[in-house]
Amino acid sequence: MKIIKIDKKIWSDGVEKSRDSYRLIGPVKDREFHQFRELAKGEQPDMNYKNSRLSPKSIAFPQSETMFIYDLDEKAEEHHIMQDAEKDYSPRAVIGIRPYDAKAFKILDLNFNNSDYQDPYWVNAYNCTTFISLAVNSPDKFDFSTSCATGPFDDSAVDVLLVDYNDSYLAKIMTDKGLAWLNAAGFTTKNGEIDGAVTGVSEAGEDIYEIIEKLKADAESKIRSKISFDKIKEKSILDIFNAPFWEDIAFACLNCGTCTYSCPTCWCFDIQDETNGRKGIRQKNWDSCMTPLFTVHATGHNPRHNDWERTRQRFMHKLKYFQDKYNQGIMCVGCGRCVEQCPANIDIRNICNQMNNGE
Amino acid sequence: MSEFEPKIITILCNWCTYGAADLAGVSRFQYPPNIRVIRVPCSGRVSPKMILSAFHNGADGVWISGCHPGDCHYITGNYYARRKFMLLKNFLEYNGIEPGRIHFSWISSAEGVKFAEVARDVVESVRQLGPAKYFIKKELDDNDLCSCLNKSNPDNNLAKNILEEQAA
Amino acid sequence: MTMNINQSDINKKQIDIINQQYTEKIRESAKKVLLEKKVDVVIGFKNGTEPMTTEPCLINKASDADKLIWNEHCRLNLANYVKGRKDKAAVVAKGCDSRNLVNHIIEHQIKRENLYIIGVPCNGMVDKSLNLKELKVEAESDTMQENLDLFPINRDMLQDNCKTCIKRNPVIFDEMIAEPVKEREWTKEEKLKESFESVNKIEAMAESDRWSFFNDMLSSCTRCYACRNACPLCYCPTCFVDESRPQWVGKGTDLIDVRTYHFLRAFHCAGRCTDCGACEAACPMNIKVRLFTKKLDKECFENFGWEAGMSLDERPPLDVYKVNDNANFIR
Amino acid sequence: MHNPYKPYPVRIDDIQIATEDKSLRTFKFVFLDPEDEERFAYKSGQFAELSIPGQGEIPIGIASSPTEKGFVMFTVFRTGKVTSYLHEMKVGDIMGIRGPLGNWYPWDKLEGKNILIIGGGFAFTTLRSSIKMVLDPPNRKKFGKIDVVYGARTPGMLLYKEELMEWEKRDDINIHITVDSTNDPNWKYHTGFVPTITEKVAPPADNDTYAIICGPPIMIKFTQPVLDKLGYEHDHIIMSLENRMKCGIGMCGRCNIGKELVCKDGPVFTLEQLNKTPREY
Repeated sequence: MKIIKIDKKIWSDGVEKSRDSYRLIGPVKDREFHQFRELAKGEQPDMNYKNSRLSPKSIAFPQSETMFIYDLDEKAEEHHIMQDAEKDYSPRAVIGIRPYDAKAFKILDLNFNNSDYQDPYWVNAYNCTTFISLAVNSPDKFDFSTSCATGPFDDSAVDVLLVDYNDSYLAKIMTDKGLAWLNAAGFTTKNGEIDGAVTGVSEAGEDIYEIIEKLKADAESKIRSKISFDKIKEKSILDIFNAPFWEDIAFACLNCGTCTYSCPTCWCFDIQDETNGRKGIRQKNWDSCMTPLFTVHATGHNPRHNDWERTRQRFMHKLKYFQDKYNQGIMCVGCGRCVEQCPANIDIRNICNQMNNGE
Repeated sequence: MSEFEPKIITILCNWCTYGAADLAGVSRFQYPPNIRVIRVPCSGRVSPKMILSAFHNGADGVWISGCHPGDCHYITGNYYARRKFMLLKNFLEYNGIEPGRIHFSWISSAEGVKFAEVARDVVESVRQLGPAKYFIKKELDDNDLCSCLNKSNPDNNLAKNILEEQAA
Repeated sequence: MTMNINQSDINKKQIDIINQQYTEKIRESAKKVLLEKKVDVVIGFKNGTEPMTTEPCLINKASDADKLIWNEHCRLNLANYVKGRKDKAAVVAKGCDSRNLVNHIIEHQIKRENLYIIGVPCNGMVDKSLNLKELKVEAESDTMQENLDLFPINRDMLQDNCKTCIKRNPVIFDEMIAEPVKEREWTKEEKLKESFESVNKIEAMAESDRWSFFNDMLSSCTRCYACRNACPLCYCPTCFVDESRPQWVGKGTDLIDVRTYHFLRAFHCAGRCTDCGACEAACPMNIKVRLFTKKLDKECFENFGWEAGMSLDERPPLDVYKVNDNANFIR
Repeated sequence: MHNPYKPYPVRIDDIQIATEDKSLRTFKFVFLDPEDEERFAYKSGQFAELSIPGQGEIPIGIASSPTEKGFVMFTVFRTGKVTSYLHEMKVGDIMGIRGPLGNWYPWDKLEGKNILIIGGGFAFTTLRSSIKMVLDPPNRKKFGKIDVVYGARTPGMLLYKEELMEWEKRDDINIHITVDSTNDPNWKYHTGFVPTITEKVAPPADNDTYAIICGPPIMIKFTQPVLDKLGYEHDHIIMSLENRMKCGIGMCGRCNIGKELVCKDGPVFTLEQLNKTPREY
């Protein structure tokens, strides 16, 4: 692992240059909020953004994605047979993604890529993406990422971790993939050399580790909300499932999909066919455990008929079932989007603590 | 434009206008072949879902016709429909649909002549407007190139401008 | 105490005093009706987990009554939380909540005798997006409390629907927790001009501009259905978006499907919408979805002189007709 | 990379009306590419997604047995959008099958054991597959005594009636057919609900006897106490569940009961396992 220092003056030129070999995705302000989307030519990622309104999971798990196309015209060749939709898996770089959002991709990967089945749409898109992440110097008040085995400076799921430091970005190069992007941006030479080779880029001195540690400690100390889930692991599924607090917790919940759609780790989806004339597509769409349609049987029977049962499912999945199934912590990176956006103030931090400490 | 033949989805009540269409047929009154008739028990049965569905699936215009007020087979169905249609028409136009795309009429089963006449007028009015522009479902195709992004239309900040103006 | 207060004069301190009084009265009433066993539950607001947030809550013990609060962030419509209840419930209701309770009663979603309405004269709710703008402070900052103290509530800070509110006091109630606030008095013409100003602006646009205006407005909609779910009017056992035979609305991100959803949702609220603003308060993308319902409100007001939820004795406009209703658009 | 969402193209080879009320039809499918049949190697108890382009997919238990070659068979109840469409389809139509999916009855563990098979209504499909497989001559000697209790509302609602009659005549399997009621004076089998008949005919519980149950929730609810009474251990009671599914490969998130995904970790569970999970099915 190497750290280089990139002068902000040459940053945007480098980003633009990397476009020759990458499709670029980054945070841009769209009306009130920042969103991740493909950057048009000449468009720069906004490196001063706080948080994107929706998580960037759509980079590899779009809200709606065509899987197959088909033709219902009996005169057509191969009619009624699913054909693969054309895909573009050329290299993509997502610039400015928050470390905890990048971490969420690791969690989604547990679901979409396992020894039994691999979702090709996810796997291909994830593999072709390079994560040029931006550390969070000033976490906002909803951030509780440090409680979730990640944090504002977490470098475990990124290819490059950028740290905003005065007039420079300190770039922690974590993987070869990351180095390849820095090369493409012209921040390093082809064989990864830096010193003196590129104007505006220098190898960081020894003191840089301390500086980054300091910035990291500063950032982490600004995060005030904490959750704990150590005791959730020990309790039995049925004990928490049958706990008396669920109806009370869920009373205010509108069962809308705001939390599930903005969440970087919610992975549930639906498969739908859409036909226009004789041609059609089969698509994979985000779905939400909050809707009754998610689980209702064709007979009309619904195992999660009541609103509060659906709310319970969401939190049981994230905080208990996931822990038990994968033994890799909880299915939450502490980004705080659901807390900030919930119309009814359903707060996962409270609920987690209640599950942890409650009877 | 002269080659454009509009497709009109026509929703007729079983008791009056459907009879009128029949009468126009057997009486050999000429009317254009652009209308596709759907028969419903009563104009009161017509739901806005049906109108939007027609546009989704490529209709250039929609024409709804039932019994004259007072003649409803179900006594009052068309009175209720009338209020609903007025709101529907105004709301469609508010959403941007041109006034000439959607038509309403009361035609009794004895009015074969009126049926043919209104059919001609409806088709002509939609022909003038040209092919439908709004509420059409797009051709289905691979949408990968845009699907990795959150939808957005950075060039069009119309809503923002107008809302800001309103806030000011 | 009479509170004939002009909105723009009220500052944060005064609001705090009012909130305090309201809160105490609400708690008192809640305790009383629970202890007297007039009701099984009380539905009101409690403090949220962050400053300037609230959460609807249900209490069934008098000892929990002190959870209840009142302030200018009680945006959601509590009528949404009583529909379908079989027990006896007390509801804390501001003007618009009460209008939706009227709706529920005339639409047979709830029985009047099962309701105990704790009426709250309403000074308006603060626009939630102002929280974001004004109070999006960094976690380390101590300025948040200062911001709160200095926060003046004036008309500009209210959410849009409160700016044009026609009924700030409850329409029906079993008790009022304070003297009614003054209602704005305006003529039909004033209403049409001012209350529907946002709609009038859109009506003045060219057709194609209207189409692209709404396309643009809805382009950030994720169809989380928060607007539907926050709305007390939306209680269909199966919503049209969930119907599969036929399927009226596609489930992907096609903007036409988004338009269709918003069109039909609004139309389904025609003649029933009280303009309570819960839909906009709930929207995570801050989309001005009221621009749709408000148009239909205007149509109903202009054509039928109708304002929803104002009376238990009148049927909604699409549930009745007049022989001489406007027919000039029909051949 | 293998795409687990992509169905194998199949042709409908045969359609039979399965019950007197015509609400069930049995479909035989032939793979357009014969190699797909090998890729579709399955075990009794598994299911597949029947995939109709333009309509969608439905998870249905496989009714044919791995010992039957050249086709796969499903019996489908007409209920929702996709099944209604399927019921209107004709021999020769092209559609897709995706699978096999899920786990199966634990045949390895069941070797050398007695098996009590309890089925009700139209959930008999994977049980038919199981019986057919077990009765295949090379397989039959692997298992001990086989008892089958199968019930339907009326004689006309029994699935696979001809096969039932054949099995009835054999002496290497005990078939106990029952109907809720009948006005056929010549009905020579049982009359009564499945739990009642089970109590009468079930083999005694012991360590070498396993029960496999597949049926409507109400039948399962009342059969379970009977098995308890008979002394069946909960790890000797094997059940097959249904839940709404989409992906069938454990990814889409809707079919879970606790941390188990019915489509991938199931649909077959022992009662002992189910006792530890929320009853969200």
